[in-house]
Amino acid sequence: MTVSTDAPAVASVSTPATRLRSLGWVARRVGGGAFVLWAVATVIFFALRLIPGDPVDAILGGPGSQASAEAVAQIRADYGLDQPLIVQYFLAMGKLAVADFGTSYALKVAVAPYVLTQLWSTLVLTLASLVVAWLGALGLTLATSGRGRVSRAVGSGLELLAAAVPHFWLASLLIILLSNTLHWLPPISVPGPLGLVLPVLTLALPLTGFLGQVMRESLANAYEQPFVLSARARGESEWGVRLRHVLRHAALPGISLSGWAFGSLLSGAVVVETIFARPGLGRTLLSAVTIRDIPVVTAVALLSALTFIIVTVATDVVDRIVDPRVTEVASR
Amino acid sequence: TEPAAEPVDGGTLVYATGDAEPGCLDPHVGGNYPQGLISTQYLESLVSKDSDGEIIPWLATDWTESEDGLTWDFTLRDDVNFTDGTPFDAEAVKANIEHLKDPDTASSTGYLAVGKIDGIEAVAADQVRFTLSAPDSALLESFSQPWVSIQSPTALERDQATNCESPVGTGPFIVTDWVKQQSVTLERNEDYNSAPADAEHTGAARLDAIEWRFIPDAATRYAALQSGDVDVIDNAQPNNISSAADVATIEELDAPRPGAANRIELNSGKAPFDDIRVREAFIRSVDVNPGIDSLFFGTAERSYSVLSSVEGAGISTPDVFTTDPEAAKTLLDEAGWDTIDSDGYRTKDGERLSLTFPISTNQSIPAEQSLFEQIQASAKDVGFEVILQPTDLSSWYGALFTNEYNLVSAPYTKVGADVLRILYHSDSIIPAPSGYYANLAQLSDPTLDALLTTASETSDASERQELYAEAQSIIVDGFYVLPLYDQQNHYLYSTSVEGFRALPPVAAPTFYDAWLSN
Amino acid sequence: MTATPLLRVSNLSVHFDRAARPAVDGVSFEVAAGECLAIVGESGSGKSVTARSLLGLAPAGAHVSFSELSLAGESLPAPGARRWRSIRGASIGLVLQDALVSLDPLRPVGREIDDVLRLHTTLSQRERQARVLELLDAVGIPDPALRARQRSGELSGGLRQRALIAAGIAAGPALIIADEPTTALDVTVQARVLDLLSSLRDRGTAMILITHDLAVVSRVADRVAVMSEGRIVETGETNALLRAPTALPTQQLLAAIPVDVPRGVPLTLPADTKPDLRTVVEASPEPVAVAAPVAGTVSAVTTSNHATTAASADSAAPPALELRSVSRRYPTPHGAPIQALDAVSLSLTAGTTLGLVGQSGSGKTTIARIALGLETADSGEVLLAGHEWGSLSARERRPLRPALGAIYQDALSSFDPRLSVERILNDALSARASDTRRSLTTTAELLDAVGLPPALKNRRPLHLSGGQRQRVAIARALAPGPQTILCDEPVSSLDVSTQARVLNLLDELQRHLHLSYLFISHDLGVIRHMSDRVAVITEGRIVETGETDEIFTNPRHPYTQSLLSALPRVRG
Amino acid sequence: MTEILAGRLSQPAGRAPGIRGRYGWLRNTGVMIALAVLALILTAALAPQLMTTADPDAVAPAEAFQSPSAAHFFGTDESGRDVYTRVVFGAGNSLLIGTAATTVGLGLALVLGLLGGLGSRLGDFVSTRIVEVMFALPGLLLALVFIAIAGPGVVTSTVAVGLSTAPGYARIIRSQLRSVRNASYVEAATVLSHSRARIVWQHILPGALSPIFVLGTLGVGQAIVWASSLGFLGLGVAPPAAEWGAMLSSGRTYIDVAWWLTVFPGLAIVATAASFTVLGRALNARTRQEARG
Ligand SMILES: Nc1ncnc2c1ncn2[C@@H]1O[C@H](COP(=O)(O)OP(=O)(O)OP(=O)(O)O)[C@@H](O)[C@H]1O
Ligand SMILES: Nc1ncnc2c1ncn2[C@@H]1O[C@H](COP(=O)(O)OP(=O)(O)OP(=O)(O)O)[C@@H](O)[C@H]1O
Ligand SMILES: [Mg+2]
Ligand SMILES: [Mg+2]
Ligand code: NI
Repeated sequence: MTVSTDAPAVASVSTPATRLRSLGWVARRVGGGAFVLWAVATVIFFALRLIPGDPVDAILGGPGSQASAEAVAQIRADYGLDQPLIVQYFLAMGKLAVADFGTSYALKVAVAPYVLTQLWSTLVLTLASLVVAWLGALGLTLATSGRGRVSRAVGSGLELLAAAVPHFWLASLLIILLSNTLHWLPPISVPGPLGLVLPVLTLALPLTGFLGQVMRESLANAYEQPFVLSARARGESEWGVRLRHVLRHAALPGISLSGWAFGSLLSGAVVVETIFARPGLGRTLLSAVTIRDIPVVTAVALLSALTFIIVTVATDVVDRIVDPRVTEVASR
Repeated sequence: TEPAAEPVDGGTLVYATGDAEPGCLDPHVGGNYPQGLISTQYLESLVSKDSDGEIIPWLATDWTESEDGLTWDFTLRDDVNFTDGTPFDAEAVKANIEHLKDPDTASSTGYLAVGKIDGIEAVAADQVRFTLSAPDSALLESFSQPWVSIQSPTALERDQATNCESPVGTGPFIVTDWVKQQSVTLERNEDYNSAPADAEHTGAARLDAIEWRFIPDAATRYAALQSGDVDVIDNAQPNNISSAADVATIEELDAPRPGAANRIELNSGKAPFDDIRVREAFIRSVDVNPGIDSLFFGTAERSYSVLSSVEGAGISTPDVFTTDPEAAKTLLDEAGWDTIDSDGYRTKDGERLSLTFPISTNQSIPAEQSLFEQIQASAKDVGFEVILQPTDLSSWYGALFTNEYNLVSAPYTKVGADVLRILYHSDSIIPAPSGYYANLAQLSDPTLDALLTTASETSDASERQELYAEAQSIIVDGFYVLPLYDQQNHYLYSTSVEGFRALPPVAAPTFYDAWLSN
Repeated sequence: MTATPLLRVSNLSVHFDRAARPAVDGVSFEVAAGECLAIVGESGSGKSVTARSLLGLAPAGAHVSFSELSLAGESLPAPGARRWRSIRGASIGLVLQDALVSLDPLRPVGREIDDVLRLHTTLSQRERQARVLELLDAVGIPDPALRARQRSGELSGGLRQRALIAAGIAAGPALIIADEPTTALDVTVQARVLDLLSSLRDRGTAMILITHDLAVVSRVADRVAVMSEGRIVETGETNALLRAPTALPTQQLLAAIPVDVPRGVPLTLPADTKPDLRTVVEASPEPVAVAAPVAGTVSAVTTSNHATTAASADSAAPPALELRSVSRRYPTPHGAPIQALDAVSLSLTAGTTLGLVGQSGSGKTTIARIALGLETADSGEVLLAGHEWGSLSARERRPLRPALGAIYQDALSSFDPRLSVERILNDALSARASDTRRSLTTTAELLDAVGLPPALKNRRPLHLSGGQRQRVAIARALAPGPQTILCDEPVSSLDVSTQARVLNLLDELQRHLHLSYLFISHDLGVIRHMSDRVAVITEGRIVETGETDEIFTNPRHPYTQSLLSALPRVRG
Repeated sequence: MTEILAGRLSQPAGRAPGIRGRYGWLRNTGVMIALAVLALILTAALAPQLMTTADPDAVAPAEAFQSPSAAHFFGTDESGRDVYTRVVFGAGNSLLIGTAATTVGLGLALVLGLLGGLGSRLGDFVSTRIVEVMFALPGLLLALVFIAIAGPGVVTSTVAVGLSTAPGYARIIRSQLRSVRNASYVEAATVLSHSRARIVWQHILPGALSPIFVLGTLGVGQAIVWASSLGFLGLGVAPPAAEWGAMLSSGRTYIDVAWWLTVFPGLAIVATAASFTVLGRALNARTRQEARG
């Protein structure tokens, strides 16, 4: 078996070539992101026109309104809803291209600032959940990954259950336990960090289960790698092995999955925001879809797509920092 | 509640509503119940109702109707200012009615209420005259509704988005902040002096402020009341009300909404309910009483009337709605639905006796949905296949507009028995331009039409009463509706809240008299 | 050696939970300071398990027992004891067998070495940093400052191995255990690593060197212990033992080394099951071309119209495979493309073996891939039996493919893991048959031809030993009845005795089936043993071609000379 | 969430601890329990009559909200229906939604994955973009919009859940195909003069698609949990059909008066999802074990 040369291996120093490469990478990501946004906007535009229900209802105070004929005609003209679909499409895309999201049908306010404030609230929720889920998974795996069979079984059992619990049920159980019975936490989102605890727990626990499962597996794999033996042969302590070597390897798949996990958190946010009466994109989306408030749905879809893209890029970057091998593979 | 002690001023009350968050705080725009609930805190109407259902003065002190019923003169209070300083006067009233009628406002409820008003004239600063296209016996009731409340004309001049955010009225509270999806902050109007005649005190409200929170999930709402994070909740669920009965610190206020009772409409516009025998068979086949008892934990009373129990004109006819599955089967046999397929459903000419029942998950509470499931089960015993379709609000309306339903339950809140005209006059089958129509039973009966029109133009109370009684008997005897119970409107509130009541016209809460004891 | 023993091991046994026999069975030995004890033995004889037991790091599921285990007179702690931490790395340094994966790929190598210093010295961070660079320099790593910051993935195997050694010696342990420290390396790199180890020993460090390569042993070890099936079967001074081995396993080990065993002479093996080709050939429906033996004793049974001999290869007949001035570059993300092949010309005479030797990355595999039509040359021509081949389209190539077989370096990954041996061979048999020759037409015949028992046909490749896998690979290559087989490092992943068996098999098959081989290896001994002619390649260029003996006795190109001088030989 | 676990399929395998021999993977307490649970659930789904004699839809308002007893193991619900019977009958619906949704997701993913993994550069480009876009749309939004278009119901929520899981599967299938496509054994088959079609059919597809079964197993549990969330938002199956998600969300209303309405369907969901996960992971470990040799 032969694998080696003494030929100098490529140094990981920043040369003009590597910098150019990262620029190219950035450009590709930006281009790809723009494409995805355009596609999302297009899909949403046409999908929402397929939905039964007249957008005019949303504008006229919700479905079931008994507006006059003049009012209806007026609104159609005002919002360009009397134009052919394809014209509407290009008009809409033209506006979106310059980040003009229009006015909400139902709320009569400019969509962009409104949705942005909702985004902030959802970001706080989801990012906090991501962090908590991460810490929880790390803590659980590290604490139970030792030699004890029992603790390992308990750890993986907990993860398994956590990962299989529907959000809304978990929310009810948490409210009953932590709020109604123990009176520790408010059952609704109140200003300040206390109000964030239950929503974040609800969102984070199932994810903790998933990340934990993944990490436990990669942790077990990492333990079998020869470099662990080599670290032990150097006199490294058990915790030294765990923290200095194994942990990073265990975290890798978790990191690359974080982009996806974030996407699932956005979905979970719909349920959590509804239950805990938190403002946010999820609830906005749910009600906007219900009343066919097209500009809001479009904006939320685009915004969450954008966030998703950014988070994915961010996890890629973190991945590259933690694991330099990614760069090599990616550039091949 | 009995005020336990001297009322104290101050404090912020947290109110949690389960109704949808309004898109616009100005109830002229659109005009739905959630808007009515909140706008009662900062907007006022020309008249109100007392707990006996009598119209009482509010912003208007007096009114007269001309002999032909076509001209109405209102005398207005001359000492009231809007919270932006604009004086309340005849011009303000004129501006409001015009605002309602302006297509740009896109009003629907308020627009209907003032539909017969042709001309408005500011006769003097405190005198306004309305000229009607036809007599309207419901005019005063219409004016008592929050959707026809009076706003500052100066404020109405602003663009709609701004007015939606911060409408300006004469009410006891002022809208100061609105965090979307979260809450509206209402602060005390220090200069308030226009309490309705049935209020407990005069002058400014006792509370410093109200935080009006939107908590859509019923379980969370109740949990928040239990934990003390909120003081008052609306849309309390029957089981919560029942368990709250055992909680010393929580009290209940039951304030049924006016207008129509909750009922199931039988779409007579298409088969199989175009046959009165099938309609009767359906009504005979279901017994909703045990379900109402168990599902509503005794918080809802069975209604045998199309109208809400708060409507004096309502006629209760328990005899019409008796349950008799055997009679139902006979009726179906007579109507030709006499074969039974392998699934136990009746068929006629190879077609199954199938009923589509769209349910709006936004409007029907879980207990009601369960009740429909029970109806589905007992109708099945007779041979009806009831297909329940829970859908979101827009799709639900979609199903109605396209006539894809046989059964439907649609709440309708309006002050006064005139709601019958809206719900059962054949004119209401013609869809509004937006697609909406209120006559979901698709009841088309010239005799009924005539009765309802006459009633709406008759100002004599007892004569009107009789006309409405006759109209109701046509509706129930034709088996077009299955009344269930009053539109539920239960509030649960902490015992620390004193002096809280619902304002009679549409049973919206009012916190003008309320105060927090500690 | 008469020095007082530093390490004393007596009666060490290791038993695994499910294993039938102990992996290590009552092993005793001693090592003195400044002494190098080599432990040699076939793969699986228990060398690594012994080494790990000395550090209390026996694999999970191992039961270790001994009557004495002491270092400098003090007995070593029980497994799992905390005290191990101050011994591992500090008193005993272990350099693990798997250099390529024994460094954490996510951490800079400097940090890995620094760990040892951090754990076992009181140096400040600054001092440690300086020390790390010194150590890297000491093990002969150029540009230590840069290398210290790189991670193992960015280092070549040789560099990694040296970094690992640097970590092993960082805390100045009294004893170093090096487990196969050179197996993964090129001869030239191997030579440098061995020099490094020798110099350490010369400075007074005791050393246990584990290897299966006797040539390496003869170069550095003072004493040798030969292990077989978990037992030490023979111990002695290196020179004496290699010159006059007494135990059978030692003799076998020595005999299996191909170096200096002339072309055509089978490598001696104990009780080897040689394939009896006679029966195969007689049973086959078609006459088989059998080359006259170049040397040796295998008798030809039949001849066919195709028969030619390597010795008398008709110079008019076209070469089995010819490359004319073939070049290939690969683009790299780092800027300048790699010139993998630079105007390579080769000619493989039918019925002979052309050895292709060169260090890793020199382009050997690229040549094979181009010859196989898996890769297209940027320029140049490839001729197969005199026909144009390199420029054909994939479709045009298909009918010609059966004439060309291949054996790959990594046999395991060349098999579809889901298929049994039988299905693998059937799959190969169902390939479009060469119209000219095909002697082995059933799975049974193929297995027989490569000396595998028929019972093996139901196994999957994973459940075969390395040697068996390589035989299946050979059987598969034979199935379509090829004239030429490209062997890309067919034995480099095998231990010496298995290697010897496979080489003997290839040799016999060549003579019986009149095959031409392009034989790729980095192992000069193997090349010398197998090839009629040799081509030496470095950095994509063929620097020398010639008759094997000519090249080995009289290398002309400096690169060839350096290769040969680095080649370790068993002294004696 | 399946992707999380399944994503590891394409990674190099480590040693799967404690799994030896052909059926050795079965000999693991966790897997045994999971298999037992699934057997029970499968029985309930295929022959609910074996496990209960009552009618799941028979209402009896007078018997509403009875706590668990010998007559009603899991108590009765708001309409007096037997919760145990509904949980048993619900298995069929829930399992159907889970498997059908996973099938839909995998089917779509297969098309996209094959296009990306075996198709031309253009095909790969197109499928990668489609997958990216599907990924960028939050799953629930996709589901909501789809349900809004097609109207709620079993079929719709099944397809909606399937749709939102498809991009994850597609990515795995693509990378799996790509890695197998470049495997040396595929080159070895080329050298053996096999045709491209034969290589794809005999070597690439079976090698690359064997994880699909595992993916599916892992996915079913998650799809059930997912579908139940749609039920919570009022977009699930039509009543009176017993389905765990719908039972759970309607029972949530009565959580203060009848805990059993949520606990039992909830446990059923959790047990099923967890069992599928355990089984999927065991299968996964075995597949990887086999793939290694
Ligand atoms: N973790 C383990 N579990 C079970 N058996 C093992 C384990 N590690 C090693 N063995 C067995 O112990 C025996 C000795 O193995 P060892 O690794 O010491 O061989 P070696 O002489 O180092 O071989 P090589 O030259 O291939 O490295 C072998 O039969 C092997 O199968
Ligand atoms: N597909 C490829 N893309 C880029 N570079 C390649 C590719 N294949 C080979 N190379 C490069 O071409 C050169 C020759 O590689 P090749 O595999 O032929 O070497 P080799 O002599 O077979 O080495 P080894 O002994 O390690 O197998 C190396 O530098 C290698 O990195
Ligand atoms: Mg070894
Ligand atoms: Mg090679
Ligand atoms: Ni080698």
